[in-house]
Amino acid sequence: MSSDVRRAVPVIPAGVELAVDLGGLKMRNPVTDASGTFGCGEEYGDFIDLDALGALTAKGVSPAPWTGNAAPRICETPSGMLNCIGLQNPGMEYFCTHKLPWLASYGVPLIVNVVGHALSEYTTVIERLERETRVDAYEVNISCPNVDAGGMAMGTDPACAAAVTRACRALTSRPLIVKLTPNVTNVADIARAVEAAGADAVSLINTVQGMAIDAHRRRSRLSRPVAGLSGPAIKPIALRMVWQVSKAVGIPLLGMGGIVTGEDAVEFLLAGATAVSVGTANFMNPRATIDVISGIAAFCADEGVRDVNELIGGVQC
Amino acid sequence: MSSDVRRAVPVIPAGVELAVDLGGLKMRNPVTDASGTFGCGEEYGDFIDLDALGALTAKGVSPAPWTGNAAPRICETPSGMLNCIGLQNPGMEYFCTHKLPWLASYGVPLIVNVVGHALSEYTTVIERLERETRVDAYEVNISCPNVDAGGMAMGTDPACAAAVTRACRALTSRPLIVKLTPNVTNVADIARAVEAAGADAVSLINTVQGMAIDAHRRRSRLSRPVAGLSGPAIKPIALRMVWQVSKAVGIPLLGMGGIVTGEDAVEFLLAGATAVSVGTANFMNPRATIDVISGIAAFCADEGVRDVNELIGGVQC
Amino acid sequence: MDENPSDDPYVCEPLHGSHPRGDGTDRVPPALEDANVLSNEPVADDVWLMRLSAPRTAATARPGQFAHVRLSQERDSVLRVPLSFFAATPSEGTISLLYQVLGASTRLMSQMRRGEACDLIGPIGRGWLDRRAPAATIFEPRRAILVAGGLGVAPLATLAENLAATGCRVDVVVGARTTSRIAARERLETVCPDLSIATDDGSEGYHGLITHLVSERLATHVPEDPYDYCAICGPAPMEVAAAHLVQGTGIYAEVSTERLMACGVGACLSCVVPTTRGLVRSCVEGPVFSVEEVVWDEL
Amino acid sequence: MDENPSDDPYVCEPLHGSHPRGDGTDRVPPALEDANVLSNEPVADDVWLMRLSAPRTAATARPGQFAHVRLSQERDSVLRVPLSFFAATPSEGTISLLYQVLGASTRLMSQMRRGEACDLIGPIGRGWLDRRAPAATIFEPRRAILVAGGLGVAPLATLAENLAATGCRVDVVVGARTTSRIAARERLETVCPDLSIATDDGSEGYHGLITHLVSERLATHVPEDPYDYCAICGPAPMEVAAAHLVQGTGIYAEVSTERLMACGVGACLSCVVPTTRGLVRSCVEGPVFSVEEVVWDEL
Ligand SMILES: Cc1cc2nc3c(=O)[nH]c(=O)nc-3n(C[C@H](O)[C@H](O)[C@H](O)COP(=O)(O)OP(=O)(O)OC[C@H]3O[C@@H](n4cnc5c(N)ncnc54)[C@H](O)[C@@H]3O)c2cc1C
Ligand SMILES: Cc1cc2nc3c(=O)[nH]c(=O)nc-3n(C[C@H](O)[C@H](O)[C@H](O)COP(=O)(O)OP(=O)(O)OC[C@H]3O[C@@H](n4cnc5c(N)ncnc54)[C@H](O)[C@@H]3O)c2cc1C
Ligand SMILES: Cc1cc2nc3c(=O)[nH]c(=O)nc-3n(C[C@H](O)[C@H](O)[C@H](O)COP(=O)(O)O)c2cc1C
Ligand SMILES: Cc1cc2nc3c(=O)[nH]c(=O)nc-3n(C[C@H](O)[C@H](O)[C@H](O)COP(=O)(O)O)c2cc1C
Ligand code: FES
Ligand code: FES
Repeated sequence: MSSDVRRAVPVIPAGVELAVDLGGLKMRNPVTDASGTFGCGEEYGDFIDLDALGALTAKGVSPAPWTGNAAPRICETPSGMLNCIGLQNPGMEYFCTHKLPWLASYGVPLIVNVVGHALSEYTTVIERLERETRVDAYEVNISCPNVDAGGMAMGTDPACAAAVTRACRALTSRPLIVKLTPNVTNVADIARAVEAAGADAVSLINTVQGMAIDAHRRRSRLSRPVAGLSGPAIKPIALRMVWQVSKAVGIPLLGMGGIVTGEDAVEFLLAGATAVSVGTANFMNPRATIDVISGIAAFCADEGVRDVNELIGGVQC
Repeated sequence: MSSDVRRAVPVIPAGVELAVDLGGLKMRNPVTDASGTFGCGEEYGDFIDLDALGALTAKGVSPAPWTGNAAPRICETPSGMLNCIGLQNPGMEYFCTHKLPWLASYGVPLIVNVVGHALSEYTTVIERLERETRVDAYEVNISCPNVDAGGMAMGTDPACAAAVTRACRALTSRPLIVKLTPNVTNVADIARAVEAAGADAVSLINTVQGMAIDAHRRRSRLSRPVAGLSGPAIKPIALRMVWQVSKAVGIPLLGMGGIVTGEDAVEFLLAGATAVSVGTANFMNPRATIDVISGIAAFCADEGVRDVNELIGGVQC
Repeated sequence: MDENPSDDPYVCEPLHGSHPRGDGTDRVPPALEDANVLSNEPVADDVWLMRLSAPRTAATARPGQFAHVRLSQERDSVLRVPLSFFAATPSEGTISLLYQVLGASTRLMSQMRRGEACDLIGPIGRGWLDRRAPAATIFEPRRAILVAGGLGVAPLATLAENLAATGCRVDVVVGARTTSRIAARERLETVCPDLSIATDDGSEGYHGLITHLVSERLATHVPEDPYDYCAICGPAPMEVAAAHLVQGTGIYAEVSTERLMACGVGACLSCVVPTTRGLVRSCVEGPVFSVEEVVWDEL
Repeated sequence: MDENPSDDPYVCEPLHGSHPRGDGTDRVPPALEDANVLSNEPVADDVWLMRLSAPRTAATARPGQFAHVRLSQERDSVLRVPLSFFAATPSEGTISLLYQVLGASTRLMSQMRRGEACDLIGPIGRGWLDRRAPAATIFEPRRAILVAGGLGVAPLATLAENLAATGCRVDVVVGARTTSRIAARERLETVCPDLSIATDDGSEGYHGLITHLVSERLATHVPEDPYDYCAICGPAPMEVAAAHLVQGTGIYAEVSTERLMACGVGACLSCVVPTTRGLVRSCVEGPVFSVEEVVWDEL
């Protein structure tokens, strides 16, 4: 590390092939950032070479601006954190006019995370983004537990998840990734439903619903009672769901939840993910995405894996 | 601590009332052990005075002996652990003839955890235990994710959970606690179903389904792919579910999941639990149950809470 | 949709402008730097002072900015700790952090010994008087009042010295639980020999709230030589009260806001502060804001 | 249901009998003890030796038993580390642990310094030759072969000394990755000057598997003065192979099994070993088992 202000780039031993295909999205390596933890990359561009990522995933974009929740919005928990940011974002127009032009100077494939309170909001965003050439793929977030959408998240019901997927699918031929919530009885059911509705890939897991209480003040530690748990604490849950979904569907998976190191990422690949997202780890280490790429590459070199695709789904159970 | 071989007893400041009523079960304080982490107390009797507990919860009892799963059965995860013990137990006859007599020399109220692969197995165990006077209450475990019961656990379906509850209810007038699984979309629905079916209390949460992979050996770290996550990592999930269920039902709750300190326990009481169970923390500290009782008492003394019942459900959200 | 960022209520680009890729900007971008503990000792009750070798940060840090410190490389430690620069000595390549042992992170910090390593992101955010910097004329206060509640003294000490060095007269008002908790007293007294002190327990100075002293100062300050600058840092309730006192007086007043921060670099929106421009990120837009732009009712 | 515990395939009471409440038993119950690090240093490659002050455990520990050590009081550290007694000196109140730096826990352990505290549960389990103790006659081996693979030497060193002290002739076979990895050589050589050594890299002794040396020893041992006892400790595959060699020879052979352990006191059933009596708890029923009772196919 050292007091080095260079933008970090991964170390990839010669002869290791890292490129993967995530439902039509060509990635030079299997690593992207987890939506909402990385902005649109601007700030992390001070620490890493964004073009070294397999893809850049932007934070959630809604039709109109969303203010998000009041403070406090985060708190630390054992090996994890809770957040109730509430998908604060400036809306699709601002995204198209301010963020996309900034990204024009980078070549990294762009996945745009799409959020909405209703089916029509998702389609509004996708319709608008279809006019932009800088966008390479969509990640449809049907799972955010932080925003009241008049009840449970859409991603908790297979029919509802399928409806959103179908509506988005009709509007685009770009790779369509649907992001699943872990707060369900049977994640494989939801995955099958979105596969049947035309998704090219699924990403999982979004945050796990959790709560933190300040015993002395007898209040939630956050501005809302229920918030989203992320970080290493949830890695076992995420790995389990990736494995379950990989048995249930044929489309590729983008796995995430608590990934900090290259070895963590390899575990997700072995469980069945084609690519991985790094979220909370960016807060621990602003170069985490790059370190994960280097770590996967080093693992492959050490274990004699020539092509990272050999690892996908390779766990024996 | 020191090299003290005395059996630890809690420190309770004068004037602090700790007694609670858990659906008819009178507990001198709100603390019991979490089933499966404490045997029937025999081994922990070397470290603590078992009679100081609010209740003693025995490990799961089935009609016939269960062998459980192969090794490895546990592994550590960030701030938690996974287990796939698989409810190994010697069956109800052995329990009645060997464990209950040993417990006769203690006065602590006894909660027996009941497990089964089918409705009839639960009722078989309860019928047998009804003949034993040493038993004070039942905790019906409809939620164990480690044992294949021909599919998902009974606790994931409200109708099925209600059926088990109703069948057990018909056989006993002792306090009937139903233990819920967290691996569901809507835990409040399940809680309402078991309340309607006659449960006197619900306990939650059982372990969260998780997985751990050894990247180098490309295998699950445990003998089964899916195991149960427990410990501090899951505390935010457990607190959230206790809070959600406390809003949904009128019967008292036995809260658990990652409790290590008295302050953790107070958080559960504030979220709506009437009593708490200490599980994984026993492995960290064999006197954890006693330390939690002392910690709750110290909290009450410090905050001017005369009766611990004042804390129950006291969180402001 | 209005496309002017400063009119957009929900996202505010740094006033310095967003930084185009790769080339020069008007800000010093934060960097990740390995740091080594040079010394770490208690200076007042449970207040500690840590000196670290971190040359790049030391060379670029300005008063009111902060470092985002990772104390442990273990994966159970998820959040960094934001700490203001108490001092930065570019010639020696060192920074100093003044901190109070409050919870797990600061307890761990107090256990670190000389020679141990950590890493930090720095320098981050806008410091004192940074907000006016891009304007055509540079604002140089002539008479300032600094209000430090508890550890609020950390980011103010260097500001006091820097102001004094430009010939500004600096009054400092300090509030603390008790006299033994007052940290950095010598540094403040060099600039302002006549510290105003309030203690909660009356062990020194005024027995009561610091805001009482502030209102006294504001009421009695000489009209022909009025305060033109006020800097406030302390616990949130104190900041609210002090801001209330100074608002409408015509004094240019700034406040350093304390927020829980995840990324510390502007990416996660965990640290937002309600301002007249909407909810803006305290880490990169702050931590110093003008008192006028904060919407105090929503804080 | 059969009510005889030793016939019950799923739960086995300790052979010493379950301990009635409060009154005396034939076992020393484990206790929680605060321990202090007296020294901690590398002794061979990444093998370290830690000496701890822990008087109660030191006074009661027997060879083959172990301590369940909590290295950190932080809540992210959920599992204790089981470590065999490498030595116990009741007169000084100290125990020694010989350990290999493998993962997070042992790495943390190697960073502990003199004066630091930890706590441990000890002594736990049945050591060498404990299984025959309740029998009417006490078994005293006359000629023993001890088989130590890697860190398997830890629980065997004291056993070797104790056997030698009773007049038993002790042969020791040691396997290691490389010569610099062989720990505790001096202690072993005092008892058995003619150590049999196998190294994976051929840097000393036989170039290959330790089991080759074991079968050689067994094949050539003098019929009129045969081995009557064998103690095995090492990596699982080595234990399986060694057990295979010794089974059916009439030698009473014991093995120390390594299992992942949560509670370490018999409550959680995480550590079970397949035996002819069913799956039994290694922590309290073992870690030492007779080779005959382990069901090696299921291990
Ligand atoms: C820009 C900035 C500069 C700061 N500079 C200093 C400084 O120079 N010296 C210093 O001692 N502290 C400073 N702080 C506060 C410091 O970051 C927290 O006190 C510290 O993180 C507490 O960590 P902990 O784990 O020890 O305590 P925790 O257990 O995390 O918290 C203890 C208590 O403090 C509250 N708290 C923790 N962090 C913050 C925070 N960031 N904002 C508001 N409340 C918080 C918690 O809610 C809790 O009530 C600064 C904070 C910010 C945002
Ligand atoms: C009764 C008993 C006595 C022991 N005595 C010693 C001793 O004297 N010296 C010594 O160095 N080690 C001993 N061990 C093993 C020691 O407990 C583990 O090596 C240690 O816990 C590893 O912890 P870690 O966090 O450093 O490594 P981890 O990261 O937890 O593990 C590193 C590797 O070792 C394996 N492993 C970890 N713990 C165990 C275990 N308990 N059994 C089998 N495999 C394991 C893991 O699966 C992993 O592959 C003993 C184990 C038992 C059960
Ligand atoms: C602060 C924060 C903000 C997040 N915002 C979003 C978001 O806008 N859209 C989304 O789909 N997921 C969001 N997530 C979820 C992450 O993308 C990711 O699914 C989750 O955090 C698990 O990964 P991790 O453990 O690596 O963080 C957010 C997570 C965090 C911590
Ligand atoms: C090793 C182990 C065994 C368990 N066995 C049982 C069991 O037999 N019956 C049951 O209802 N729950 C069982 N549980 C779940 C616990 O009772 C408890 O619900 C869960 O561990 C969460 O609490 P904790 O985080 O405090 O451990 C077991 C948990 C562990 C860790
Ligand atoms: S801390 Fe992440 S945006 Fe400020
Ligand atoms: S480790 Fe718990 S029973 Fe052996």
